[in-house]
Parts: sequence; C-alpha cells; structure tokens
Amino acid sequence: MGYKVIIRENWCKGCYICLSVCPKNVFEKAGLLDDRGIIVSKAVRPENCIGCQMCADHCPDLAITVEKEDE
Amino acid sequence: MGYKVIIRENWCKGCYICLSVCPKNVFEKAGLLDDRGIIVSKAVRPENCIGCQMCADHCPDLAITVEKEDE
Amino acid sequence: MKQEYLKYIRDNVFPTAFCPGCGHGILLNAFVSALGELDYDQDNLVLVSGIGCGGWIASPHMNTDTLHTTHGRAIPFAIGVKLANPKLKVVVISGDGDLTTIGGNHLIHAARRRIPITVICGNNNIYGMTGGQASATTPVGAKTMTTPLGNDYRPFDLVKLVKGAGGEHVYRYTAFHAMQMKKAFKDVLQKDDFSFFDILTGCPVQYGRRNELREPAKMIQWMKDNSVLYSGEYHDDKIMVGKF
Amino acid sequence: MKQEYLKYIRDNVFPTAFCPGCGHGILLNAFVSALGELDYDQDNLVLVSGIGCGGWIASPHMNTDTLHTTHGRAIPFAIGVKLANPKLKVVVISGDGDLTTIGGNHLIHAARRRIPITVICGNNNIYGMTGGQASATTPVGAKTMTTPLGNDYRPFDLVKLVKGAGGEHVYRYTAFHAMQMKKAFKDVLQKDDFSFFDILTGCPVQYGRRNELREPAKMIQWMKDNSVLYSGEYHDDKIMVGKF
Amino acid sequence: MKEIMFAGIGGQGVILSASILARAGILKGYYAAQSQSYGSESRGTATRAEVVLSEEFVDFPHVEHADIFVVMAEMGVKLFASKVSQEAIVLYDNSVFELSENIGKERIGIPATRLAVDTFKKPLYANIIMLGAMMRHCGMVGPEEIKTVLKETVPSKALADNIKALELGSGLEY
Amino acid sequence: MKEIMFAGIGGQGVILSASILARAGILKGYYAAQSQSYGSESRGTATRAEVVLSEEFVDFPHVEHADIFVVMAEMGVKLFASKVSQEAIVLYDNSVFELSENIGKERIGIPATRLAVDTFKKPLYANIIMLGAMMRHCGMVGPEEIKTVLKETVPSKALADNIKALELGSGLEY
Amino acid sequence: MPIEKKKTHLKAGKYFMQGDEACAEGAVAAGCTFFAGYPITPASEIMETIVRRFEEEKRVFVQMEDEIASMGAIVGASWTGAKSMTATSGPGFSLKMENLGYAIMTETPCVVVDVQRVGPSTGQATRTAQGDLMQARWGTHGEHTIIALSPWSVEEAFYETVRAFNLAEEFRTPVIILMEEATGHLRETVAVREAIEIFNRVEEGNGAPFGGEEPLDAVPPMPRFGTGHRLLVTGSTHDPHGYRKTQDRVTQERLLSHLQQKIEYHKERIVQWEEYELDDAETVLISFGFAARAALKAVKDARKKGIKAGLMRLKTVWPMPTERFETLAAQAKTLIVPEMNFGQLRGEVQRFTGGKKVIGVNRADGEVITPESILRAVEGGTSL
Amino acid sequence: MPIEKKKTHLKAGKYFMQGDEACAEGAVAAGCTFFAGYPITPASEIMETIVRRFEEEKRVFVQMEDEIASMGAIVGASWTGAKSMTATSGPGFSLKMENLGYAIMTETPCVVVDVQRVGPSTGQATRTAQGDLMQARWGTHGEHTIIALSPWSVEEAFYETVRAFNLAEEFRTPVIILMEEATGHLRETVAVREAIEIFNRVEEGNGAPFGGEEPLDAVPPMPRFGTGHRLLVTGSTHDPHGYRKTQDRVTQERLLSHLQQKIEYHKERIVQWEEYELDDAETVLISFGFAARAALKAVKDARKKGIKAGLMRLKTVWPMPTERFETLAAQAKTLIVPEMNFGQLRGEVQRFTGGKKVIGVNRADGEVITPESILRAVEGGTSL
Ligand SMILES: Cc1ncc(C[n+]2csc(CCOP(=O)(O)OP(=O)(O)O)c2C)c(N)n1
Ligand SMILES: Cc1ncc(C[n+]2csc(CCOP(=O)(O)OP(=O)(O)O)c2C)c(N)n1
Ligand code: SF4
Ligand code: SF4
Ligand code: SF4
Ligand code: SF4
Ligand code: SF4
Ligand code: SF4
Ligand SMILES: [Mg+2]
Ligand SMILES: [Mg+2]
Repeated sequence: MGYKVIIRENWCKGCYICLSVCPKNVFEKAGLLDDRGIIVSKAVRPENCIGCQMCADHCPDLAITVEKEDE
Repeated sequence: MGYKVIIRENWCKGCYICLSVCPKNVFEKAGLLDDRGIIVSKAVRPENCIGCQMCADHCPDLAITVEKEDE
Repeated sequence: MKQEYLKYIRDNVFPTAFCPGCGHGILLNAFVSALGELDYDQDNLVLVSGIGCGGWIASPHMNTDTLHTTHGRAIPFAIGVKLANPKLKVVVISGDGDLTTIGGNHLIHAARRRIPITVICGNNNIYGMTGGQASATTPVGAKTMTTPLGNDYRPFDLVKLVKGAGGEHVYRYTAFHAMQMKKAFKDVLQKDDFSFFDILTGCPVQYGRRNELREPAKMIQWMKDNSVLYSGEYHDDKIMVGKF
Repeated sequence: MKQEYLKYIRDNVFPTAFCPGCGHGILLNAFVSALGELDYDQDNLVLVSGIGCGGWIASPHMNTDTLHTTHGRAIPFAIGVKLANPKLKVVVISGDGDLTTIGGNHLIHAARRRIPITVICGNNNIYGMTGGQASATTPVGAKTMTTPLGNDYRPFDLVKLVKGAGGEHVYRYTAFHAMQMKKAFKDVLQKDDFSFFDILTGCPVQYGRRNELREPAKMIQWMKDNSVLYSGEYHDDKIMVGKF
Repeated sequence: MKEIMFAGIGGQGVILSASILARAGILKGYYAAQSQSYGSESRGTATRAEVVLSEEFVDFPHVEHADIFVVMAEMGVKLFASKVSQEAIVLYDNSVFELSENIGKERIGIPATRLAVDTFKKPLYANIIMLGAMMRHCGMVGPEEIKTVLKETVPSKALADNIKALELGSGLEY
Repeated sequence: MKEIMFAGIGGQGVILSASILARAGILKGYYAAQSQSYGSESRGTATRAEVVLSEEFVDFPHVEHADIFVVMAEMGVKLFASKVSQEAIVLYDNSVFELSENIGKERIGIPATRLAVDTFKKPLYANIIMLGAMMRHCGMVGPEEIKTVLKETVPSKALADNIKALELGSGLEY
Repeated sequence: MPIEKKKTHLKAGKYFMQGDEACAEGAVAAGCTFFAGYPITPASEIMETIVRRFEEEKRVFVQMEDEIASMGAIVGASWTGAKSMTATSGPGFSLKMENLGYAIMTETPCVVVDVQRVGPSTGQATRTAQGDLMQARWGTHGEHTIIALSPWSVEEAFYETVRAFNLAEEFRTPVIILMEEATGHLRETVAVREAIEIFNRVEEGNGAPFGGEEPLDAVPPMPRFGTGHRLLVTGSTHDPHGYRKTQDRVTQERLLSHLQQKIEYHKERIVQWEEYELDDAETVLISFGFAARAALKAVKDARKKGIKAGLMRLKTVWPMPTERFETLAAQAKTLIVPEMNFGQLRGEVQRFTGGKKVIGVNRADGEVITPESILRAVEGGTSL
Repeated sequence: MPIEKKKTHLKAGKYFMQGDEACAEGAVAAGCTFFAGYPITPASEIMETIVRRFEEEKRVFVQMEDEIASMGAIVGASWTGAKSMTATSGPGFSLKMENLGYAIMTETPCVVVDVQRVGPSTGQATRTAQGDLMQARWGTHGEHTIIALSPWSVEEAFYETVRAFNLAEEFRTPVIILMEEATGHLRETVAVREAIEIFNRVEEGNGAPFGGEEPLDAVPPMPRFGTGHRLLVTGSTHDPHGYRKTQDRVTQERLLSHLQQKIEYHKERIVQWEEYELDDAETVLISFGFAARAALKAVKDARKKGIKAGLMRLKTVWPMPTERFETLAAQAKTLIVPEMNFGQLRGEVQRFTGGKKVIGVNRADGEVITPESILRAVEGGTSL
C-alpha cells in the first residue's frame, strides 16, 4: 500500500514549499519551463511518500492531493 | 487665620457639588433665583472652612476660589 | 480654581455652556489647575479636541492654541501638529464617543506608535451632546436613547484597550478624584511621552437622568463608592483608578 | 487539498492570482480543508473580505456567498449580514492592512461586542497589493517601501489588541502551522461566537524581497524557527502561537 | 389661520408649550405645524418655537407674522421682533424683564416665573402659566384640549401641577 | 517620431524594457514618453508598455499606431493588435508562441526566452534580448545609450548579464 | 410587476409627527427590517423612533461605531434580503460616500437619509440648509448615477420614504432622501392612508445577478445570501456573474452603461414633480424641499397681486426632469430658483434654458428661506 | 505680495520622471515640509518619492492609518506653519471629504492630490479616468467653494503642484490636484527651470485670524501655533476670532460669503487655461487634463484636413473660466467637450453657451481617450 501524489500542474506556481516541507524528499523541480514560464514541482519519488499531508496542506496553490493508493 | 471662600456667582450653575463635598458644611443654596433662573450656591459658613480645596477642585464651573485670609 | 489660574482660561466665555454639574467641568478645572500649579507655558501648549461636549472642554474655554476638529479625528490632527513641530506639547481632550467609538482606530494607532502626545478622554459613558445615545463605554444594562431597555453590548475597558494596543502611561480617575487627576496631569505635562487618561466625568443630564444619577452630587458620590485604587490587582467589577 | 474539497472552491479561477509561495494561499488551503473535513454546508456560509491580496483569499476563490467590500470595512458589512440573518455563519477573511490598520476600529468594536462572527486576519506584516508599504503589523526595523531605512513604529500584537478590546476565542498561527490552523478553523466553524485569528501568512514578494525572506520555503522555515506554542507563558520576543 | 410664536432661553420649556398648543389644535381638527430653533449650545441660548394653526394645509409652515408672541426672556425680544405682526398680542414674563420695545399692538405682562416660584417653589411651570394666558387670546383651542394633551404628555405625578399652572395663567386678571 | 509598443504578461519585464528604451532616448536628447497598463492582478495578466520618441514635445504621449511592436506573450497580440500600424515591424518571442495573426508589415520571430534559458539558465533576460533586437529596427537609440541606462538602473552584479543579453538580441541573425 | 398593495402599519387617520419621525414610520411601513445608525443632529430622531418601533415590531436595529460602518452594515443586511436604511446629516453623509459608491457599484438596494444642516464642516448642527444637493449626486468618486428624493413636508417624509424603498428595490440602487432640518424637526399634521404600495425585491429571474447583459437597462434579479447562489459581490469592476475584471475595458464599459441606463432610461418611473399654476405662468419658479413651500406661498401671494407666477416643485431631485425644464424655460419670461444654498439647483436648471438666465433666490445662513424674499424676487424679476 | 523667487531644489535641466514623481518633486520645490499619506494605486508613487526625498531633505513624512487621518494630520501640521500635502485616489478621496470640508471651513492651506482611477467604488485600480471632477467640487457637504488644478503632462505635474501650494497659501484654502492615472504613471521629459516663484504664508497682518470681517474677500493672516496667539480653530461656524457661533445667522452668512468671495472675487489670480488655434475656430473643443492632449492632437489633425478647430484647455478646473466659455460659445459653430467620464465638464460648459448644445466625446472604460475618436466627433460636428 502506498500513496498517490497528484500535482495539478497548471495550478502550481513553482514556489517549492512542497520540496521544503516534505520529510521524504518526494519532490523535485521539473527541468523545463511550462508555457507560463514556470518550472513546476514534480513528485519524482512518490514511492517514498508516507502520506503525512505536509505538502498538500502547505501548498499555497491548492495544487497537491495525496491519496492512499487503492490496492 | 482663616479662609476666604469666593464664589463667582455668575459662573455658578447650582449643581451643589460643593455642598456635597465640603467636609465643613460651608455652603448652602441661596434662597432666590438669579436672573438666569438659577439658585446659586453661597458660602454661608466660611468661618468653618479648613482650606481643603475640595469645593474649589470639584466645582465644574470653576466658580470657587478658596484663599488663605491675609492677616 | 485659584485666581491666578484665570490666565489659562478665556473668562469671556464663562459661564460655560455645560449643564449644571457636568463632570467635564471638573476635568477642565483639574487641567487648568495642573497648568497653574506648574506655571506652565501656555503658549507652547496645543489642545486638540473632537466634536461633543467633551470636545468643548478645551475649546473655547482654555486660553491656549486650540484645535477643535471633526468628530472622532482629534488624534490625527494632533499627530500632524506634534510631528510637524515636536517642540510643542500637544494634548487631546475629548469625549468617549469621539475618542473611543468613532475615533477608536486613531486612538489605538497612536498608542501603538507611542506618539508623544497626551490623550484625555472625558468619558461620561454616553453621547451627551446628541441627546444620550449609547457609546462604546456605556455599561451593560444602562439606559440610553438607543438602549431604552438597557444596553446589551459590553463596553470597552479603556485601560485594557489602550494597553492592549501598546500604549504606556495609562491612567484612570473619576470626577471624584479631582486632586489625583490634577497630580497625574502635572506628571504627564512635564514629559514628552504618549499617555492616556480615562476620566470618568459623568453626564447628569443625558446619562444620569436615565440611570438614577440625575443629581450631580449623587453622581460624584456614586463614583466615590464604586471606585478602587489600583495597586497591582485589577477588579473587573469595580472602577479601578490610578496608574496602570 | 483533497479532491473532494474542490466543491468548496471555484476551480475556474485557478490558478490563483497570488504570487508564487504567497502564504495567503496556505490560509485558503487550510480553510477549504476545514470545511471539507467538516463536510460543512457551504450554502449557509458567507465570507466577507476587504481590499488587498488578503481580501482575495475568499473572493473569488471560495465557492460560497462572498462579499468583497471596501478597504477596511469588511467587518461592518459582515455585521450587517449576521444581524440581519443570524442563521448564517459569517466569516471575515482579509489582510492586516485592511483589518487592523485602516479597519482597526471595526475590529475592536466587533471584539468588544462579541458579535458572533469569525474574523481571520491574513497577516503578512505589509501592504502586499499596493506594493509593500508598512502596515500596523510591520515589525520594528523591517524594510518596506515607506520605511526604506527600517520601520520605526511598534506593531500591534493582534492577540493583545483583540483581547484588550474584549474579544474572546483568539488564536494565532503561522503559515507553517497549516494543520493546527485547520483544526482551529474547524473548532470555530462549529460555534456561533466571536473569534479572531491572527494568521501570519508572509508575503515573499513585497515583504520577503526587502527583508531577506524572498524564498517562500525560507519564509516558512523562518516561521517554524521563530514561533513558540503558547501554554500559559507569553514571550514578547517570540511569535506565540495557539489559542489565547 | 393663527400664527403663534414662543421665545425664551433653553430650559424654559417654550418648545413644550408650542407642542402642547399644536397638539391641542389637532384635537380640534385643525391642521397644525410646529417648529423651533435652538443651538447645540442648548443651554442658556435663545430658543424660539412656532405654531401655525389653520383650517387647512398651510403651504409655509413657519410663522411669518406672529399673531401672538409669547416671550419669556429678554434676549428673545430683539432676536425675533421682526417676525411679530403689527397687530400682534405680545405676552411677556414681567417678573423676569421689562418690555421696552414697542412691538405688536397690545403688550401684556404676565409674572409667570414669579407665580410659578410662589405656587410651586420652582420656576418649572412658568411656561404653562404663559400657555394658559395665551390660550385666552388665541381663541382656537380651549382648556379641554390642552388638558387632554397634558394628560398624554406629562408624567402623571406632574399632571395636577400642570393643570393648576394652566388655570393660573388662563384665570389671571389683567 | 517613433512609436514603440511592448506587450507581455506580468513579470516578463516589458515595462522595464520600455523604460530603458525611453531613458536611452532621453540620453540622445529626444523627448520621450513612456506609459504602461497593468492590472491589480499584476501577476499573469497582460501588460503593455509604450514608448514615444520624438524630436520635440509630443501632444499625445501614447502609441496611436505602433511603428514597432515587441510582443512576448500570445495574449498580448489579440489585445493590442488594433494599435499596431500597418507599416509596423513586429518582433515576437517564437520560443513561446507562434504568431498566426497577420499584423504589421514585417513579422520577425526571436526565440528570446529559449535563448535566455540557454544562456542564463533562467528566462529572466528575455526582455533585454528582445530590446536588443528592437534597437536595430528602431534606429533612434544605439547600444551605447542603452548600456549607459543599464548601468544606471540594474544592480551591478546583473550588469554583465544584461549587456550580454542586449548584445545577444542585437546580434541575432534573421 | 412585484408591486403589492399593503395595509399601512398605522391606523388610517391624522397624526401629528415630526419629520424625522414620519421618515422612520415610512420606513416601518415600507417594510424596512434593518436599520444601522450613528447619532447626529438633526437626524437622531429618526434613529430614536426606529429604536422604539423596531423593538415593537421585532426588527433589527443596530447602532454602529460610525457612519462608515452604518453604511456598510445596511449593504450587508440588504444581501440577506432585508430592506435596510441608515440616516445621518452632512458630516456623516460625507463619511458614507465611499460605501455609498459601493452600494451603487454592487447594485444593492438601501435607503440613506441625509437631514441637511448648515455646513461646510460642523457648521451649525441645529440649523437648516439645502447645501448637500450636489453632494448627493457627486459625493462619491468615479462616474455614477444616483436617485435622490426630497420631501417637502412631514407627510411627504412618510410617503417619500416609502417611495424611496420601492425605488431602491425596483432599480437595485441606493436611494437618498434629502431632507432639511426644517422638515426633520417640523411637527405637522400627517394623513396616513389605509394602504400603501410596496415593491418587493425580485430575487429570482432571468439572467445573472449583476448587470452588463443585454438589455443593458434591465435590472437583474438579486438572490439573497444563504440560498445556494454562491454569490460573488464586489465593488471592483465585475462581469454579470460577479467575477472581478479589473483589466478589461469592455466589462467596465458595459457595467457603467448598465448602471447609468437602468436609471436614466426609466426616468418616467423615478422622476416626480408637482406643478402649481404653471399653465399661464410667465414667471416660473423651480424649487425643492422646504424651500418650495416658501416658493408656493410666494406664488400665491404673487397671483394675488396679479403676477402670473407658477411653481415647479421637484419631489425627485436626482435625476432631474430636464425636459420639463426646457419647455418651462421656453414658456417663461422669468425663471427663478429659490433654494437654501448658493445656487446648486439653479446651476442645474441653467443648462436647460436655451440660454435664458435663471435668477436665484438664495439663503444659506441657517434660517429658512421666506415667502417674502421670494416674492420680492418675483416682483423684481417681472419688472426687469 | 509675499512672493519669493527661489532656486529650484533640482538642478535646471531635463529629467525623465513619472507624473507621480514629478508631483512629489513639485511639492519639495514648493517647500512642502509635511506629508501624510496612505497607500493607494495609482497614487502610491507620490508617497514613495516623498519618502525618499524627505529623508534626504529632513522633512516630515508620516504614513497614517487611513486617508481620514492623513487629511487630519496635514491640517494639523499646517497650523504649525508647515506647507503640507497628502495624495490619494478615488476611494481615499471619498474618505477625505469630511476633513476636506474642515480645511475649507478653517481656511487651512494644504494640498490634496487625487490621481484618478476608474470608479465607482474600487472599480479598476490601475486604469485611468476623469470621474472625480465633480466630486472635487461637491464631494464634501454643505455650501462651499474649492480650488482644483488639472495638470496635463508630467512637466505640469511638477509646476502645477508648485502652483497648488502657492494658491493654498495665498488664499488659505485646500487646493486639489486632479491628475489622471494616465499622467500619474506616465514617464515623460520634464524641463526643470532654474528658479520658481513661491508664495510664503502671511502669518501676521491686519485683522483677526478668520474671515468675516470687512472686506469680506480679504484673506486673513494665519498665525501659527506656539507663537502666543492662543488660536481658536474650529470647523463649526465661527466669528473672525474663531469663537463658535452655532446659533447666529449673521456670523454664518458672513463666514460663508467670505469663504466664497475670497476665491470667486480673485478668479483672475487662480483661473488659468491655454488656448490653441482658437482665433478663427468654428469648432471649439474644451477639455482638461490628459484628455486635452488627445484633443490637441485632434485639433492639429483637423486643421490638417482644413477644419477650423481650436482648443481651450483648462489648467484650473475649479473655479472655471465661465466668461470665456460664453465668448467661445458665441464664436463657435460647434462646441465639443472630450473627457474621460460621462460628461461632467460638458455639463458645466453647457450652462454658459447661451443655449448652444455642447457635444460630448466620452470614454469611461479605463482607457485613455484617443485623438481619433475626438477627430471623428470634430468631423461629425462640422458636418451637422
Ligand atoms: C461625523 C459626525 N458624526 C456624528 C456627529 C454628531 N455628534 C456630535 S457630538 C457626538 C457625540 C459626542 O459624544 P462624546 O464624544 O461622548 O461627547 P459628550 O458629548 O458625551 O461629551 C456626535 C455623535 C458629528 N458631529 N460628526
Ligand atoms: C480607501 C482605500 N484606501 C486604499 C486603498 C488601496 N489599497 C488596496 S489594498 C491595500 C492594502 C492591503 O493590505 P493588506 O490588507 O495587508 O492586504 P495584503 O495585500 O497585504 O494581503 C490598500 C491600501 C483602497 N483600495 N481603498
Ligand atoms: S507547494 Fe504547490 S505551488 Fe508550490 S511548488 Fe509545490 S505544488 Fe507548486
Ligand atoms: S504527503 Fe508527506 S511524505 Fe508524502 S509527498 Fe507529501 S509531504 Fe512528502
Ligand atoms: S460646585 Fe460650583 S457650580 Fe456647583 S453649586 Fe457649587 S459653586 Fe455652583
Ligand atoms: S475648602 Fe474645604 S472646607 Fe473650605 S469650603 Fe471648600 S470644601 Fe469646605
Ligand atoms: S449633556 Fe451631559 S456631557 Fe453634555 S454638558 Fe450636559 S451634562 Fe455635560
Ligand atoms: S504581493 Fe504578497 S500578499 Fe500579495 S499575492 Fe504577492 S506574495 Fe501574496
Ligand atoms: Mg460622552
Ligand atoms: Mg498585508
């Protein structure tokens, strides 16, 4: 059983608060600018997620949802 | 040695606070209405005055001065 | 009031326009006497007030520069005077409706910034001039024109309000405490700090009339009976007086 | 934010107009999540705000009745709503400039009267929207557009101010305390009392930029490092958080 | 139509007098208008109260040329003399001041304040005494209407004194 | 007289570009006027900046018919096309969008954002790259004036990159 | 039309009331259920009456901390479906200006009474004036339109207050009642009718809750808070659904046009005036409020002297019946505007006279303007 | 006259400034030593510049808690002898109205800048408008008079601010500077002259400190606080010595007449305008502020097409040069008023045209009015 870390990419503004609050280092900056000129956050290590919701609760753009993976 | 209790009668409005604060019962209401329709306060027993200034300090109309009598 | 202190008032406007027994007059008396006892330089003093009977304490009675402003706004005008010429001593004297109801924001900001002015609230717990409506300091249960069945809302405790806003040098006295008030006025007149006075003056006509304190002497007595000198312990059910 | 809580926001206005990392968004997030966790009836909730970035937290983002009013006046409008229809839950969410600088009088009077509304101040210690001028909560020494050499004036401690005015149910959290904030929001959403929140949101762009907190993550870290949970003892040199 | 003007200083109750008169007029079925002027400095400054009684709606509801002028303080005379008709009856409190101005047609001194102090030990009902005197000259309202109004307006414990004052005024010999 | 219009979204620095151009114009002794429009929602909405350069005072200081249109975001095209002269040169960031509209006389794609990211690892100097390209077409100001202005306006640690960006833009082959 | 004939709360018959009191009774009759106020001479008696009557009627009265807050509170209350009102005088009216503009912008029905006293500034609190006529129209910033009524008697203070509420509801806009101290403090006979007409707010209907849709002059429905509409109300420029559009010129233009047209295109339902002896009048007087009573007396006195004078008396002062000004100007040899200020109405009339000069009879010293002074001007004007 | 030729604080030469900045520099040049402000778009840059310049010049800047307080503070400061100023935009301007009236009533010199944005209410903060023209005249309650200036360029923002201070001091009255966002945020070339003329306040002189003495139009001397004059300053009706007279009609009348006459009787020193190509103009345009620049361009374009058009451009908007309106109306075949509102100036001009209809070119959508739209009206007007 794991967690799904969903980022609504078009809502993300690249503030990287999620990177800093995640205890499991799940996120990284995406390499590329999107068409708004933003380098969004990516959940690159979702398998490490412990579902603590720190990222989801601290995202100022309501861009993150962390859900329990359905088995 | 005594005290002179001066009332500026035309400033007095007849609130009788002086009557109530004087520890020595120096004041009385004057018997008659003046031409403003007010029954002013009178220092009828100045000889009792101990110069405590309660009346002078509490008169809302700044109408009372209590001075040491010049010998 | 002493004869020599007449120079601090404009005697041509006496008798005052206040009702008989109006406690604002006792505040006036104490302030004039404080100046007199200090032989204060009246030409370096600017008195600022708002609108209301309390706004008339200084204007026109006091013989200094006076600025009788708009309702609730005395403090901003006073700040303009003080900041533009810091050498002047600037004292605001006005009513509870004026300074704490419509004007509450200016009061708390002045306290927060500790602008070096003195603010004296002639607090009669009501709007006297306009006929006796409830103010922000009207006690719960008190009858006013706008609360004929008794006031529902809690009043400010002005000492707590001003201190909560960051103000220092906060005092409270009643009209009964004419002498203590005078002494405290003398203290702050010699300083260049922010200070605040909650002076319970009592309005026999608009407040007293509706609340069984119609007789000025009775009002003074009531103040005496219900106040307690502050010495470290604050009782919410009493009128705490002193320095806070 | 959970997927199911999307119904509490108007997703057509997302992404928000806030700058990247704006702490107001964290407040929004917590409030939406509080509603979600309570499965709160959004049609019985009226959100009132003033002008400023803080005034945008609710309007247009939240999918409830919203009343985006004039600068500083959200509370009086909210009182009109609440008194005219006491069944509604009325929550004011706005900025520090709005609620405590220009609007401070309405705040203290609402606290005094304990009008049963909730007031949430998105306090970023600055005027964000107008380009970073000092507000009544800007710390001493902080650089702003209007205090380029550092702010001289003491800020309000909003907890003390609101309590000094007579308010009860007073809370403070920072953007770092997203979860605690959410829990407290849930508590007051279920009550019909006056309550007040000082939520330190942080404005990385207008405040942070000038005060070495340009990176949102750094700002959050700073909040974490400088705050202390209140448990009876109040330290003026720390950001005290919790219920007061 | 009759125009009646009352003048005095704050606290003398001239507005009350006017209002009683107007209400009494209403009871008689007249159109009535009553106005006044007083300052914020409502204590110790000149007050004026006016009543217009008429069979029908009156376009201009203020006194233009008072038919009756009731004046209780000297400062009222000068201030308002211009609004007094040359045909007017002037009733003034001659226990308070002497009327030197030559206004109106007939000038009648009523020692209302002295009578009030003598009778009630306070100047309080001087205005009602004057009202009583005025009533006789106005002719449009009678003691019945005024008493009815008094019953509705004054506190019950003061009613008897008010009626006494009214009768004192209306019964005066002069 | 030349009218130059810049368009983009908030944060792309179009106002800065315009202001640099205008100041450079002043250095050359021209009259310059520079204006802009942006919302309170200054983030993510269309921004327009205008420069008018002239030998003498210009009555109407806004762009009526832009001689040069520098556009860095697609939403700027539609919004401001009506203010572009039919004779205009249009410079657009073709690393951000493709210009489908048929505006102006000549349309030149400049991959400014891509160049900026490639060179400086961030999109920050795209506006200066565009400014460099624009300069060639404007003809009223040269690199010297612009560099002088840059020296006065940008933080010294960013100066070298800014100048590099300017030269990148002005030296482009197309 | 959502107009209802309703029994007046007072028994039909004659009353003796003060103008302020009649205004408050009018509000009760009109169905006002929310009043927020702040004391000020000479308007406090409105609040005093409201306190007493609302207690009896179980409606909501609140005394706020200032006039700004009072204005805000009545707008908030209005969005819950309440008919709401505030009352003040000059200094307080000035303070309300920002939130008055908010009510205009958000199309919030409410009634604002200004009992005019002598200004500028604190002036003379107990003295009468008509100095706020132009302020009522232009006191708030930005281009806008307003409705203002001017009762001339205590009886009209009652009925025009009812009309103010009806217009506020029908056109979703704040309506100002401009009274003078002279009327506010006047006690006078008031004939109360059996029944009055009430306009009930249209809460549900076609279209979005804010204007800017076609037709531009249509008044949009106004749902109330708490009924699932999830309303977006804002004083910033907004589209018909309430979304802020602070960059978009089309939205601004449509919104402003809507706000103007919903009133200007329906002047026939809003603008009321009375005419006295105008048929053959060569001297035409135009006036409003208390001044018009003196003017009417002057007209009658003039007629007695054989002067062909007549009076147009505005009941609605904003917008004005400008077309009628034009026809009257064409008819008149002399145009006279008596008012208790330095010529505010005169200036408005002057625009529509085809060049004919308008004579003012003005007084701004705190006393009511007199029939005599107006008659003198009538006589002077005819002998020009 | 207490006029002094003073070296400008800036070196003579050409500058590139924003309108807001130029306004602040004008204040510094004029000798303003006290500024109280509150942030608002699009006026904040005035405050931003003041902060920087006052720091350098050791003058007093204070950011107050709101616009009401800012207005109060500058009045208080003025009584200490300081030249004082505040700056705001629509919503804040509305809030200042009560204290603006106080400044008028107490004859307190000060300068109030309103950088106009789109209204009503919060409207569009970053967009331009001329919607506050009438509010500047009538926004505060009670009969009163005002002076307002309207610079049309950044350079004029500088010089008209200097003139505003001079007029404020000469006539002891608040002076309003009505700018548009379009000018406030415009960056433009400003030529700063070597020296400017400064009016120094008359502190000692004949007569009492307040008006109402003969002659009524004379400006009384204004002593400062702290110099032994024991001044009585009040916004209530007062006699020449400052004593409150709130019952007395004579005092009120004299005071009001004084406040009006000191400005109206000296219009020649206050009212300034410019004329362009009017000598033979058949189409006369009248405009102000930013709109006038578009109008001038339109006039020049029209001339190129052989149309005899000319422009009158108001620099002083209140009071207005009404006599010149009359002569121009007599000369013109067509009168056109372009402005960024729904016709506020047009309405004023319309009073003085002897019946000739004035055509408006109006725009209130937040964009600047364009020469093209005005030219179209000029062409349309001539082909009527
Ligand atoms: C803006 C404004 N609102 C209201 C008033 C009316 N007003 C005059 S005095 C006053 C109340 C004064 O109360 P307070 O300050 O307590 O003084 P008091 O008369 O009780 O001494 C009010 C509301 C006003 N003058 N201006
Ligand atoms: C009456 C008025 N004054 C000033 C403004 C300009 N203004 C808009 S937002 C704002 C400051 C908002 O600050 P705050 O409430 O702290 O919100 P933030 O943007 O920091 O979240 C100001 C002064 C206004 N809109 N209305
Ligand atoms: S916290 Fe949210 S907005 Fe910020 S980078 Fe992460 S996903 Fe993006
Ligand atoms: S839920 Fe916790 S562990 Fe998982 S991604 Fe978010 S912050 Fe990291
Ligand atoms: S206290 Fe003063 S005013 Fe009152 S009765 Fe005594 S002397 Fe008169
Ligand atoms: S000084 Fe004291 S003892 Fe003497 S009269 Fe006054 S109160 Fe009485
Ligand atoms: S009304 Fe009250 S406060 Fe005013 S003068 Fe009378 S007693 Fe004093
Ligand atoms: S300016 Fe500050 S408060 Fe406003 S959106 Fe940006 S970060 Fe947030
Ligand atoms: Mg009081
Ligand atoms: Mg803030």
